[in-house]
Amino acid sequence: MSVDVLVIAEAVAGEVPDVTYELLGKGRELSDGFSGELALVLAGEPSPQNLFGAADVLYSMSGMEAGYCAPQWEMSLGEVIRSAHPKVVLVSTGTVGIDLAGALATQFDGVLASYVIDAVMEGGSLVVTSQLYGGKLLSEVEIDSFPAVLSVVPGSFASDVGRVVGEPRREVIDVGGSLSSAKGIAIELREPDSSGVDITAAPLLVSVGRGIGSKENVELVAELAEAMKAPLSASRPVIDQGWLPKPHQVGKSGKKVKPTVYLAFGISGAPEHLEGMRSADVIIACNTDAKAPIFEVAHYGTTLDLFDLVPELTDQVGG
Amino acid sequence: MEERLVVIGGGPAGISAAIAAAELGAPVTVIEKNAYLGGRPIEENYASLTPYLESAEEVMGRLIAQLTSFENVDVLTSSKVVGASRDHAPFELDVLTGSATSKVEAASVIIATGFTHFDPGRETQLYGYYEFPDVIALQDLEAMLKEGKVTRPSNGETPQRICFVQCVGSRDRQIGNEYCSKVCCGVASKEATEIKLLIPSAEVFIFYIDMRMYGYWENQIYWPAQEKHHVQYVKGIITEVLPKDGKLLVRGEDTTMGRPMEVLMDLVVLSVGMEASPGTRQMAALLGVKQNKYGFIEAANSPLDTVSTSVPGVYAVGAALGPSDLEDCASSGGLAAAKAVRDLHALA
Amino acid sequence: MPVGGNKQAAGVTELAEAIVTSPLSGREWDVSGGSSRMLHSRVLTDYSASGFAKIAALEGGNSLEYCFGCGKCVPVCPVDLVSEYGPRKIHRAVQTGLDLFKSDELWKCTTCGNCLRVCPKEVNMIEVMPAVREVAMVEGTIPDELQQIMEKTFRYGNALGENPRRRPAWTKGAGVDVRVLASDPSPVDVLFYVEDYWSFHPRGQQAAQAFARIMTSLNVDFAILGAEEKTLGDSQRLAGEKGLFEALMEEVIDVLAKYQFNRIVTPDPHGFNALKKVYPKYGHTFEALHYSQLLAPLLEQIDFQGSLEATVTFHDPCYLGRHNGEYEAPRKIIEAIPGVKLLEMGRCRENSYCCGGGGGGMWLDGFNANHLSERLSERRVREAAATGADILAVACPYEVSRFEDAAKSTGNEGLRVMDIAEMVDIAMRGEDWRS
Amino acid sequence: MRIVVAMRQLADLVEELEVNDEGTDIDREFVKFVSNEWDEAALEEALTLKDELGATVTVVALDEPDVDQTLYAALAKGADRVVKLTGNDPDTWVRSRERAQRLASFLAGESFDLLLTGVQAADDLDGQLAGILGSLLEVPHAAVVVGVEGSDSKVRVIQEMGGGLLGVSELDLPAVLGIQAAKQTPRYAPISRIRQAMQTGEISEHEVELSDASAQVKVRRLYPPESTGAGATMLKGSPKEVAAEIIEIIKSKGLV
Repeated sequence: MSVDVLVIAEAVAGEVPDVTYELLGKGRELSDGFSGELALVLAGEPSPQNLFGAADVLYSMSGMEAGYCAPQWEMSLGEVIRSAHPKVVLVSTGTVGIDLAGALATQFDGVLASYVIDAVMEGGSLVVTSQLYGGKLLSEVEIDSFPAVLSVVPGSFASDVGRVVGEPRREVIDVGGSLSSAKGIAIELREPDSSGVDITAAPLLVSVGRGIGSKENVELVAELAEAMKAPLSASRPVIDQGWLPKPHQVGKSGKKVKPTVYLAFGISGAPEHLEGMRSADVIIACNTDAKAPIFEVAHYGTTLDLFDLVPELTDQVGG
Repeated sequence: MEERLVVIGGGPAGISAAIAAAELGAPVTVIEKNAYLGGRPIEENYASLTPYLESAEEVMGRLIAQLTSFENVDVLTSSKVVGASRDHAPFELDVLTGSATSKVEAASVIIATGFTHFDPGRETQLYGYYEFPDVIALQDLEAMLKEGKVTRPSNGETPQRICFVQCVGSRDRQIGNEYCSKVCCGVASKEATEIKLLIPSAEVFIFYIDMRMYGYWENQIYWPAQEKHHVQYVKGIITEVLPKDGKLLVRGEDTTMGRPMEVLMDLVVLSVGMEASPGTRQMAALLGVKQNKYGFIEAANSPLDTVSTSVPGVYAVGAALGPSDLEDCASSGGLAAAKAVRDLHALA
Repeated sequence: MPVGGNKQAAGVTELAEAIVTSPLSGREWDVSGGSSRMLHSRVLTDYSASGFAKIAALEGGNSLEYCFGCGKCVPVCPVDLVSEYGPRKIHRAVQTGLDLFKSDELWKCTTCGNCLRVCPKEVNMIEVMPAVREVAMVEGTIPDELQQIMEKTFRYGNALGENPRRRPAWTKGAGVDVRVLASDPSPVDVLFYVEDYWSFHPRGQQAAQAFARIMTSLNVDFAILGAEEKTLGDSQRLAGEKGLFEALMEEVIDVLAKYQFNRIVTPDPHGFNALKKVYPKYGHTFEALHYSQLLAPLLEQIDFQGSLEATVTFHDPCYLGRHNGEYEAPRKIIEAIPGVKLLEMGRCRENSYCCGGGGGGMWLDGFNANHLSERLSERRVREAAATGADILAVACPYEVSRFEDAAKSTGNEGLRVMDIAEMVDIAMRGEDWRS
Repeated sequence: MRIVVAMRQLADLVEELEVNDEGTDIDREFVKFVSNEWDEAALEEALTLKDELGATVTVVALDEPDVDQTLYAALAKGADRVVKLTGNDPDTWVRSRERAQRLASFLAGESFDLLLTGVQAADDLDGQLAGILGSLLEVPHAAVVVGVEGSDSKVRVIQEMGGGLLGVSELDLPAVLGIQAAKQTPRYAPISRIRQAMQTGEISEHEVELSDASAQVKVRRLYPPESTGAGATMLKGSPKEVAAEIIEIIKSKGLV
């Protein structure tokens, strides 16, 4: 049997993220549709806990340097794809996916769909649903030429199917010899800067997003956080603008948090942010746009202006 | 001998008085200790006069030419009044010209002996006028301005940072000069303007207690100095001047900011005030005219008669009466002339 | 937890014994006790005219240097009451080394104009500040929140960053027909220039609706530009974005050229100021009226169905009063409303206090929170509350939201903030203002 | 160092996006187009590198609505040269693959050390530009870049690897980078400067003909998502009332 679906494990520092199991689950479903095999490709060796039983084949890319270097990964994954000939490659819309999905699709003259939240087989075609325009629209795409690369939004599929324990066939792709021709080298992996603030442990988080408008205004929410004795956290734009340091970030590239109560001010709810906080017990969102995606995951919401609400909250908590 | 009107002192006030008297037809004798007329502005090499910034030589030259064009005016230069009696005429003056003495009979006398610059060696602060070559006084700067070249006396370099320190020798109980010298604010502003015209890259500061720009001097000198010539006025007077790295460190309080200030300067100009000149003191004594405690002649019937003294027939004009600007000198000169000519007619 | 902003740690350190050393002379200054609160260099050493020279090189920048320190401006400066400010202090700070171009001081001035009113030397901060701000903007030292306003204004033609197509959305709730010129371009008497806050802000929209009802009842022939309207951008100009102002002006002129109208009426004193004083400098002259000026002469025709029954105090907008000399029209309107008693605040008319919204202040509340002990609007609201009035009446679209916020934050929730158009509308329709 | 920044126009998300009659694209007729915000970060990073190292910055963009405004703003901010690639239909959706092909066609005639572009755009249906472009040009590439340090022959990039982990690697030049965040907030271009650029600056145009466009994904339909699940319970009332309710909810969880 040939490999029909290849899942790329976005495990750079050893730990396999949830989304890899989501992809394995979905990959199982798709490969059953093709009646072919499901393969997983992983950098290095799997740890004993990760047996990836959902997959039929496990490719280990060996000989790669520790750390992450896009050209090296591209070269190694290219080797695997050349060897496995998958019809469908599944990767998440994380850094590896954003880095390499397009490059691999181009290299193998395949079709690529990004921000995928669903994929089903219809006849001989793969029908894929993607989020566009920050989730404001969905697009349904029909793919009937292969290989196809799908870059999937984390959280789109269940991960339990992918966690089945088993022993896939092992194949090792050693790229050590050719790696020197890669046009880049990995230098190091830097651990997250966790100095000062730990937003992952607090039972209550006060979180602020782009709607705050400016660095100066962050102070307003910081006062509320202080009054509530809760850490201040933030969504990506606030960090990117330099309004708060990185350790405050909730989301895909920041911290995953699971507080009892998550208070979100001026956060619209980009998928990357929702990924980091959707499992909070109670989410309370304040956003003037009633259509903001955050209200989909929030338990309570208000469209009041945060500039009206936050001082009021600070007052009432303080008093 | 004909009875004449005698003016002692050939400076701006004396000449103004003599011209006014001559215009009224009176015979006038001007007695001037220097070999030339013109008084302080000429003697001290003033570059220009306040407030119009005209050349001192030109302005005084015009005045002197006007004076000497009168046939009824005698000018005795290099001459001093060394004695006075009232035995033969209202006044009989002994005049020493060179080594020769002569007698001049006067129907009335106008004292126009002016002022002298306060000696900064006497000031109670620590400005170091005699210690630091780059600490100079207003008149020193005048002389440089007249030469068209302002330099640091210590090394001949062009100064880039210059400050004026106001009220040196004035308004000071410790020195004994409680009075305001009236003109220094205007003169400093004028000189500051001239420096900026001469050295546009220079930064010029005036440290002051309060700016005393009376009347039109405000917008004639002060405002243009600030607004057009970018002279920086800083309220708070300098307390001491110290040498530092070849420059002068001026220290004081910036009173508006309420903080100490220390600024490096290339040249420090002391805005020295006026004191009664030796001539004023001597003539007052000789003629028995009452002086105030500062040595200036006291006007007997102030405020509305500014020129009569305690001795009938003796008048004082200009800075012999106290700190005075040129406009006041000319005005008091005219008034004294009118009164003196009246005395002359009364005698006739 | 100090995060963000430029808030400095409290610098008050009172030591029983403290000595600071002059960086220049090495001399030590004893600042023991209460005066040791400035333990960083107390000694001023940086005196120069160069700061002025850089400012004077800008158009309108020369007069800063004219200050002779009389201090008249400081007590009338609204910012000085909540911070260290005032033109005299800026002048001195520049003389002693402040780089105004890079200083936070640059953004505190609201261009309220009260300093110029009293300045014997005519130091014109209304020209100085925008000129310096323009350079600061080019050099990139502009507060974040202001930068975003400029970007929004450029992109959407309004400071709120709202979809320009939603500009006429407020008309739906007016209860009267509001003509939009794009769909009915026939000549009109009054072009109602709604401006940003009446177009988009919920409280402003209520005032716009009230004003539309009043004009309709007075049979005023009026229309709006709707989606074609863009802000006149006077506050953006005074915040330093002259280029943006000019770009907007060109677009505004192009749109206005499409229609025939007799006069432009706007509720926004800032827009009014632009039309009255700034547009003519560029050769664009219109008959411009503040809405109070349109209404005041027509009041007799209003058939009031009810009475307001309230004591009212009125806040003079800086750009209506001080900048353009109109103090009477809004008062005439207030006094014509049945049941109203007008109580003046101590600071009113020429000496009116500023709400803090002018000259870009509208968009710098976050920035200013790090610099002012309280907002100007808060101070003003307390003055209004002290009169005992029920209603604080306003005639500028910036003010309803500013004062409502301030009423809450100062514990004066009992003071209602209303636009004079809302007051007229309520009395005209016989409604109860308390409901 | 020669830096090229690839920028693009995108439907402004402040707008209500509507789907066209065919249901396969947004209705582009009344949409406002603005510069992709990540491209703005890429431009800022390029200009920062220029300030630090001395570089020439060329900005290149396809012919899309209001692209001139973006290009003039880039000039006003300090770009040395701006290029508009023509040949595409400005009123249609240019997919990432085609976009990359068009850019690659232009870049074939350009010598450059670094190409910077935004990490993503909201309508990247078929992949993100940096990876595709790097692959087409056969040069190393990296995306989700939050730090760039340049030298003569190599570039050191810092990438976000998720969970706050940062991957540092060194790439040979030339390289293509997808920028997630610049070192500082994108600078402001005063309108007077933009207008000046409009008067004195020049947009050079370069026509691109694509001989073989790559296979595209077929969009069957585009549609707004249906509300999933119950959604949030919306709290009503004044700020005071809503604040009180929120505090009640938090208190009910034993917090505050």
